[in-house]
Amino acid sequence: MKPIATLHILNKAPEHSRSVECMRSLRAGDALLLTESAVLAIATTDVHDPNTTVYALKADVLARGLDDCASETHLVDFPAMVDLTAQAQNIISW
Amino acid sequence: MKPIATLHILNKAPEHSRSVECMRSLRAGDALLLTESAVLAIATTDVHDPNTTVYALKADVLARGLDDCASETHLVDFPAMVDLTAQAQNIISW
Amino acid sequence: MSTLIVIDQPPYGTWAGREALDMAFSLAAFDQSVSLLFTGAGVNWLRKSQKTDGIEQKSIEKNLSAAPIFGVKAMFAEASACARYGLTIENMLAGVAIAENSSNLLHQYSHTAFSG
Amino acid sequence: MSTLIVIDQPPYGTWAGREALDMAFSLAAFDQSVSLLFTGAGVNWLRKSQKTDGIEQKSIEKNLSAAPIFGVKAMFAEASACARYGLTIENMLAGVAIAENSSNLLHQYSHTAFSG
Amino acid sequence: MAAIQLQNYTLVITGAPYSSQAPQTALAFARATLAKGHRVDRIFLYGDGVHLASALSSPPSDETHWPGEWAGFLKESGIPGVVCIASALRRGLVDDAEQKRHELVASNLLEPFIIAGLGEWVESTMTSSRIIYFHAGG
Amino acid sequence: MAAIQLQNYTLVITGAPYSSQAPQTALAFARATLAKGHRVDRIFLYGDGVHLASALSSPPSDETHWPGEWAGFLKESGIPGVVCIASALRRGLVDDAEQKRHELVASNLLEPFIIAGLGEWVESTMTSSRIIYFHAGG
Repeated sequence: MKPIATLHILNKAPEHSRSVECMRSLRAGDALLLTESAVLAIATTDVHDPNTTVYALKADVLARGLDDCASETHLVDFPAMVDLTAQAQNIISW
Repeated sequence: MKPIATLHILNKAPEHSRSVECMRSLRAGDALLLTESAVLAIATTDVHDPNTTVYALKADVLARGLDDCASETHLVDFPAMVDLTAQAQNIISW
Repeated sequence: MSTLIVIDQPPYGTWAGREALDMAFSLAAFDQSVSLLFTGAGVNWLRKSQKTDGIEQKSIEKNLSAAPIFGVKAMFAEASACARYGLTIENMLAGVAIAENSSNLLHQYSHTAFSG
Repeated sequence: MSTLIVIDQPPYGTWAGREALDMAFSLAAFDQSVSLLFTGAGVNWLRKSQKTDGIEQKSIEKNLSAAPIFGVKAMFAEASACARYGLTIENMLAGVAIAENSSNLLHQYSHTAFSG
Repeated sequence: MAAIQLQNYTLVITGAPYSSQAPQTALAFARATLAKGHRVDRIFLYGDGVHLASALSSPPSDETHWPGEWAGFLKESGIPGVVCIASALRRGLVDDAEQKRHELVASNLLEPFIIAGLGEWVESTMTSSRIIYFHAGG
Repeated sequence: MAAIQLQNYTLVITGAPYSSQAPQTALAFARATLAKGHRVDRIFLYGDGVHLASALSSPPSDETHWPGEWAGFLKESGIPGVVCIASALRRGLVDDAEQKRHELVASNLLEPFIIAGLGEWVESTMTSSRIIYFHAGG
């Protein structure tokens, strides 16, 4: 795993204003973890910042029928989510 | 009072995705009533559709310190809000 | 009175869509005219193969597929929201009509309701 | 640990901002380093002359003005949100610093929290 | 000013007190409706709105007690306050009958609110000339 | 794979069950945290999250009973589940002591949850190496 400066945990749909703020706050070296409704972002055509690694919670991706869209996203389970939070220097839960 | 085809009652801040949908749905002959957090729209520079009469609930405008911004908005109290709902053909509570 | 129930909230992350469906099915059970409109993130209720075991919630897919049987008159999905979320005829539940202009639709019903 | 409490929800329409302030004041009461950032619709908490009698809620204006006395280190308001809502030095509570780039700010604190 | 036809209203509240402003806006609206001579057929609490019917809400003494205010208004006016049973059971709002049925340690439904099904809302769509929804804002 | 330093976590839940997914996500995360050998100092319920501690929640039998699942996990693991008193009192969540103090008809706090002040959360900011928030989505 690459070191993570700030891990951004986002659980809101792309329409949500806090989701927009989160996307704006990403910096090189940060990582983005999509959970709950936020996994819908992988179905949109929104451009992802190539400097940020994007993870998505597998259970939430499956629940929304999005397994086919997840090619550029790293699917993680809860143990891997714990690893991300343990390893990140800072965490923001949006 | 002019006849109202559809009265749109909006209680969400301008950032909210449902607020955006509401604004898109306005038609000539409709009226828009801003309540609660939606009265913040009168402080923004967002352009208002000149075909729609905009009302705002006075108690909510005062609570947010916006009485000075309300020049193009008809401030209404609750009895006037009741009149609007009694008179409109249809009502959508966003 | 003909009712349009609007679902604009995403599936599973909130209960609003579920409770909107209950409203629609209740109207239908009492033989009242009711249709459903999915807009915004709400169109994601309509995607095929929702596998919800991992989040311990019941999939809503079966209920939606059964909506016509329960007497729901029509299900509409807003075109622009479908495009945004990559929803096409192929990956969407059957029986959904695409609404090019949801504003037109809103003005055709005497009663419009969101669940929350 | 230095904490940044972020308020992005509008005043009075939801309780989230109020409960975020309680978090900030609690940290300050225990002599912990805490600052407040107002962004999005949340900047409207900072407008002068909030007259809340008509909605039967307590005005938050006094509490915010007293924040430095209670030990809150700094209050920031995001510049673009202030511009959007027409907030200027004239119509804003005293003691608020304008943050040109709230993303920079977020990365300066070891702990960031929203209230909901 | 043109005469306004008298209407009969149903008010549906889906936003919770102390989380949204919905119960407050709805109460001021309900009072104005009666003052204007209209009729209110019923109040229907749905989704998170069911928390308005809690008998255990204890806000600080300098804040308005919204469940109490609403209960007082319903008693004075004789308007039925109906709580959706499906929303209520999930969220922990129960009357004595539901307490027994589900073998719970207590009941917490505030009088004069009553628990009933979505059928009451369906009836409103058939008989009320106006249905106004008070959702959570944000 | 590099070794990961063991952490001690506080989980703050602000989203209600049957309204948000927050309690479900938080529970799966809490279980994985322990499985990975980390410590969980406490669970803190704030805002609408306090409804997770309701003893009266009765979801349909084919839906997960989130308050029950959480209570079971807390009992097994011995992790304290703390409910913010200010959030709880406004929203109608009370233990026996608060019932007496406020002269209420019942109490409805689910064991082993306990009611305490924001000071518990402040303590977490001082002593836990990780604080993760589980908010309502949308």
